[in-house]
Amino acid sequence: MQTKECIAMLLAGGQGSRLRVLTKNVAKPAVPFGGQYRIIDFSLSNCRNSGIDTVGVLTQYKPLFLNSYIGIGSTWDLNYQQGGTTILPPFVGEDGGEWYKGTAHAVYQNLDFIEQFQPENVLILSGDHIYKMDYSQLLNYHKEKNADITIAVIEVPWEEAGRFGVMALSEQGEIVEFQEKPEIPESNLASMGVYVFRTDVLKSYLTMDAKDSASQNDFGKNVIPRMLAEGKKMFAYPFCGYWKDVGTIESYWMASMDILDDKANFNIFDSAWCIYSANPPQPPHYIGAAVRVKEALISEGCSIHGEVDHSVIFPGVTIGKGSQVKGSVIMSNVKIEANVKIENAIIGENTVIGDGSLIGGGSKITMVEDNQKFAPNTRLGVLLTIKRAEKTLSEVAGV
Amino acid sequence: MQTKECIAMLLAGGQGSRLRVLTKNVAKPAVPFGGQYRIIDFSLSNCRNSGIDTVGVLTQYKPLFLNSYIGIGSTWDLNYQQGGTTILPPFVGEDGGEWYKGTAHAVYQNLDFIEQFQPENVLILSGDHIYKMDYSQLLNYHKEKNADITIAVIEVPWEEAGRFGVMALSEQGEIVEFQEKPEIPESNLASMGVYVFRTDVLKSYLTMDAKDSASQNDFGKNVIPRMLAEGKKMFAYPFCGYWKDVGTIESYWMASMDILDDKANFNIFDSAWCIYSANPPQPPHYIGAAVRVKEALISEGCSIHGEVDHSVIFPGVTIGKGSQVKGSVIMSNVKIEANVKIENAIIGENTVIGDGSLIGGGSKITMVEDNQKFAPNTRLGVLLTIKRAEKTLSEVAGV
Amino acid sequence: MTMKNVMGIIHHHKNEQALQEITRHRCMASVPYGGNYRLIDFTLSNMVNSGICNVAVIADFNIRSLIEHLGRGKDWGLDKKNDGLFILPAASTQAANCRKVDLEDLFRNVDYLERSKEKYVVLSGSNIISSLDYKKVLRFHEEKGADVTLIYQSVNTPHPPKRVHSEAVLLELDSDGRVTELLVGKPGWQSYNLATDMYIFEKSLLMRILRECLRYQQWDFIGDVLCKQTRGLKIYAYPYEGYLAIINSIPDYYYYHMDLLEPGIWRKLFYSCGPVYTKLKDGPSTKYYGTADVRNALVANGCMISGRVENSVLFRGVRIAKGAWVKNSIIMSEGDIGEDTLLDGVILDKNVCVQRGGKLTGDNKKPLVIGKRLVV
Amino acid sequence: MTMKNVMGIIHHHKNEQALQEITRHRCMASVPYGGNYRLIDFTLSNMVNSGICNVAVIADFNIRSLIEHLGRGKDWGLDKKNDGLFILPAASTQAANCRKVDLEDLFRNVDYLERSKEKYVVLSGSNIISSLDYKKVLRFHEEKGADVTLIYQSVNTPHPPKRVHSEAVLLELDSDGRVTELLVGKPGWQSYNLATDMYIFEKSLLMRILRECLRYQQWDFIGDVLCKQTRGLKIYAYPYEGYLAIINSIPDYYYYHMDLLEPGIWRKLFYSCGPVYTKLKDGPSTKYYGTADVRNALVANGCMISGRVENSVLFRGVRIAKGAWVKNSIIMSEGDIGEDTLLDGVILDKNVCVQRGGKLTGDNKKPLVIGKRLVV
Repeated sequence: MQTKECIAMLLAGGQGSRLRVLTKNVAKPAVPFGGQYRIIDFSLSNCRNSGIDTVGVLTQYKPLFLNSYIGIGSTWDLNYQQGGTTILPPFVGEDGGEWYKGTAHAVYQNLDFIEQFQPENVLILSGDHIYKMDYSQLLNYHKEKNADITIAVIEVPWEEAGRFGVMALSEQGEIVEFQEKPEIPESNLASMGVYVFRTDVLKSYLTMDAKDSASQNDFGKNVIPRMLAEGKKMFAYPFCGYWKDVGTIESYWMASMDILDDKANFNIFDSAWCIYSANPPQPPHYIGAAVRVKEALISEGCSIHGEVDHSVIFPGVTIGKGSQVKGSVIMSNVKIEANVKIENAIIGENTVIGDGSLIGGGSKITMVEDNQKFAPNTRLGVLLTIKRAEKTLSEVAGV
Repeated sequence: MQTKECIAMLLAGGQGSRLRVLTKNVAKPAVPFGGQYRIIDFSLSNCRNSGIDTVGVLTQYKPLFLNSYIGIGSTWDLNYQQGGTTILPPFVGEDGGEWYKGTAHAVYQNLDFIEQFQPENVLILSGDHIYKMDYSQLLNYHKEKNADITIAVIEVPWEEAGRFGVMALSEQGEIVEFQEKPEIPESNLASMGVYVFRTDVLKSYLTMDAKDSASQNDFGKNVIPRMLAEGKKMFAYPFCGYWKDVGTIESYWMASMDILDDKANFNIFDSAWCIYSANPPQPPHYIGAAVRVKEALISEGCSIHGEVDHSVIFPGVTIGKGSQVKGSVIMSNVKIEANVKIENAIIGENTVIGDGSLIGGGSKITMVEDNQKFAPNTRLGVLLTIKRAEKTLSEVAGV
Repeated sequence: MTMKNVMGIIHHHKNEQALQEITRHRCMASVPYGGNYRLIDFTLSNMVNSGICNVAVIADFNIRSLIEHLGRGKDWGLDKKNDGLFILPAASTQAANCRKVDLEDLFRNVDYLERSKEKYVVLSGSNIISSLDYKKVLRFHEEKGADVTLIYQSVNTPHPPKRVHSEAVLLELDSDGRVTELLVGKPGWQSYNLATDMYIFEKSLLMRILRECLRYQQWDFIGDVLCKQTRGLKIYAYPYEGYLAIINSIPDYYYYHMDLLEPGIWRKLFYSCGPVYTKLKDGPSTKYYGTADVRNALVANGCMISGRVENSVLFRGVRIAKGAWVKNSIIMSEGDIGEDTLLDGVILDKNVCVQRGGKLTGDNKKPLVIGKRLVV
Repeated sequence: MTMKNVMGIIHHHKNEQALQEITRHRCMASVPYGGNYRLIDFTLSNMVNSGICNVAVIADFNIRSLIEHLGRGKDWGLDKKNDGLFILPAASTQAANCRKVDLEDLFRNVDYLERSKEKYVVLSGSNIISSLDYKKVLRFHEEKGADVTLIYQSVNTPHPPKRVHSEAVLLELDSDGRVTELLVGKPGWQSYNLATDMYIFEKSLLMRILRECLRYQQWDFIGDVLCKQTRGLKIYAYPYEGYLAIINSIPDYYYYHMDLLEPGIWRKLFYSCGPVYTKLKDGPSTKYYGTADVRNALVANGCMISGRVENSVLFRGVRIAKGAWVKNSIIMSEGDIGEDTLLDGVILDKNVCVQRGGKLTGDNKKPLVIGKRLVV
């Protein structure tokens, strides 16, 4: 087998429990997003568009859908005879089996997979983020700097910095300090969870980490701080595009509104950086005669007879006469009957909303589960508050 | 999604520890067999040839190779948009993860997968056996008898019956008694590990079994005896073709010799029941000018300059001048230099055997591991004895 | 399971000039239709949805776009090792142009027919839009003990039919559904039985017919076989009641696009009989900007709409700028409609660019067709 | 990574009668060769192994077996959504038959060329067996700053060359490797530089050349462009030293099969430059029965051998019965050689059956060719 310059390990095992009902049946990377996509489509499309041809996808939590969705990677042109896409679930070896305990442990368990390709570098990715990034530029930077590890970083608002791993840099871009989710952040340069490691460095640190019974086996909490303490050559690669960790219902909703907003700088229509996805075949959507649709994404198979404004409509959705959908995300095959009003809501797949119902409204996000059936004239309250202007988020209650 | 008449669940998680070095790096179903194949090719080809279009493959032990080998099942034409081939590794759900404890437990963990297709019947298969069987005939028999479960059975020599689940039948073919690996078998009708269940019966018994903390969660040991005790309608379907559980080095070797033997009734050249497999591209093999090859299977990419007799030669093997290979199985890319004598041996992949070496001999099987490098004039002893005539097997020692 | 015993053959449309500009660079089978599709997708999907696993497509000239579209049949689930999808050549003689169903094309591929193991053959034209379940046709065929079963639609309108096919095959049936007469011509009355160019018969019968054709060098399935042997063969007709469109001309093409704007027809065609498969394409959903005003339109994925659209069909990736007004039109993939333009009654082939301020008008009877990649 | 910037074009062989019976029903590109392969597999595999991801194959007549063989390019790793494998039509004029490299074929597909994003084009014939690494050729091309780089082999034998190509392109080079003269003809001396019908150049140059060809209606790349512009263009020649076979006739075809029985050549061709990909086929390994006696043979999978085979190439699924004696022969797939037969110096096309007791002989210079599916 040929040796590879760089292979990617994509962490897709996370439950994403803060997305609550959205991850009831599927892992977070499999959550639908943006009308046509699943969250993981963005990382996999980035791999394809960056010229990476070997990707290991580490799955663990409710992988059934994700495993069949990914298959051998042909959706993203990542099907190659040597390399390509390989799903890496937890497994049993001669000495029994181990679940993936943390991000670093998951990769550690698959060092055999990595060794097959003898890559010079390993790219560690997370399947949880919405962004378009050319990893080959990151890799070039890494090689230029002759670094042991290069971490992609992005500036975040200071008040959010505490949710991330943040770092301080030297003038040369070398990482001199690293804090994982600090209470009082000393920097707003956040790690995007995208790392390139020199393979030998990765192997030795993962092996050390696995032997350390005190470790939580996490890249951000354990491996990177240890490397810093031991004086490895660590660089930060600044990324300035759009990037969002859609870890909560609010950030999910915000990112959905962002793709409708030309000012948000996240263009899914750029044919030079196509986002690939797989969807069942559906006919073109139909827009009725007395309808107003604006600032919206409408997908295949929809049949729209009402008003849609500032909303993302997934495939196969029906919106009946006299209904109004505003500031909402309507997932696949939802059936909205006549004279329904939906505002600032996320409606899960296959749910049916009866005539004359009122869902959501106000400056809050209403989240409705998959496969529900609401009788006519249902009134559905508000469950999460969001004050977008202030960019602060607070939770109230679940459905 | 359309409902299916019957889907298959293929148990491919077994370590097969009695195959020792053959399963050092791969699960038993992935062990190479018969020149071109892996053991699992036989069950998967049976599925394809029987018209089954939905197969769940349950993996657990060292699945890396097996998972990429199976992919989405296109090798066996089992790639379908609805159904097709799905790999089912152990996974983590909302309440944590569980390894597959026994055959029944493995299927129980994947009831969600089965339910997607709402099949009337579920076929349970094992990925460990060498046989060609039309499951559609088994299914027809099962439906004709209106059975809760139908078990495929085969007559085995009485002295081997104790290794299997054996059963006694009524005149109508109903199972009236079942013994799992009995010390004193009362029947020589052995279960082939091939079952068709009515789906509702399967679900209820697996659910019961999972709740029973005393159970080993095994079909043969627990589920079938319980069904019999509770008076379910259980039939046996008699199979009269070739069938072999290649669970030991000796039975593996014997089955390899059987495919060379026209009298063994196992024809891999039958184009009406093709056994599918995937192999890397190789050129046709080359047979040198002063060579004698007989009673042998020779695969692509081989370069044969010595004598081959009663042997199975896998792809990419080189046999040097003056060498003799008899009664042996030589796996992929083995390099046998000049003037080597090999008799009654199994040589693992990529091993190199230096000039003038002597491997095996006598009425015993010598097993050589993958990736070894033997210096010229190595003498390699005998590790397992086999007296084929008497059909009794005894182990002596491992390498 | 019985459908495993049926193979499909999609024969090619002899008159490659039928759709003028639109068929100049592609064959009829690969003419874009309905926003997402090529004409052949409908027949091919019906076959696949009915359980047929072995389909041959006979193609002749301008085959490139068809090969690119079909590939090995992956998107139809036909990318199998033994069965699957086969693209076969037509007979090379040019004289055949007038035959509606040219058996010489089948004879050219007689080795493929011999090699195929199926008992039955479904034969269909490539220019038919329908959602037919061949399982039902096969059951009918077996129940009637027919030699040949034609699929027909009973046309019975109080007002004159919306589109009349000038070269139609019309049937007279007895009370059992057996064909007593086949006529080729223009239907002159409001109630008639329209044959659809879809047939089922046993392969052994086809082989016998091919041998006879060879002997007499008469290769027209309708004229030389069915019309002449109406008594000799047991020809039955299966009544198909779903949506039906047969595309033979630009007015047909235009008319049957406007038909899709009836929500009832849209639902009947796309959701009554399994999905219509086509070559999968990537791209985002369609974006409606603040100034968009779209009414009564069928819109494929990947469009970006800022202008006004009425009674129109937009294929993938069409861009409608602010101030543009598109009505009663069909715009194929990647059409780029500039600002302050007016389009009424036009058909734009793929990649047409209408520059700022452009005005293009045609009408129902004679829509204006603009060829591929033109800038106007 | 730089090879992502190179596209491949495999042009088609104009003389479809070159291999007589063997090319009657298939084009040169899909002629079976070497037990497992079609001729095109070698060039296509070299391209893929060099890292080229976008390959167009220009094909004309008898395209069916080629389409069946290539499909969407899956077995070559070319089944990708954007790039991958494209089968393109040749220019339809028949007058072109005499052009070795017909630029009109390329011009016919100028829209495909424009759409492709690659900077460089590798152009190759479809009848060349080699194991060439185009990465090295590209490096050479860039280092020399060449406009066009030809691939050539320096032939220098003490005894007369084994096979002489009557219509060869011969090169005169200066010390830097630049071509000073191109000659078309039969080499008359024992030491010469044989051009191979493989080229690399920038796409922008190709487009310029195509525009000029269009103006003057002169479309022969060698005669009208390279020969005339030997001074105007910087034409360099890259020395290829691996195994080379160019197949233009039945004697070539026979000769270069016998060549493969040299173990050194077998290893050089198949193992020096990445695997040779072909359409994957199922079937068991080859079985040698007790009475088999095989010496100096190349044998594909799935054969069943009970007889005697010497100095021969057996394709897939050939059956040699007891008492048969096959020597100096080429037997294509599914050949069935009955008991007590003798074959010497023959080429059997696919599925030929030689009945019990049959005797067929040809010779080195004029092997006997038996057409597909015949029973003799």
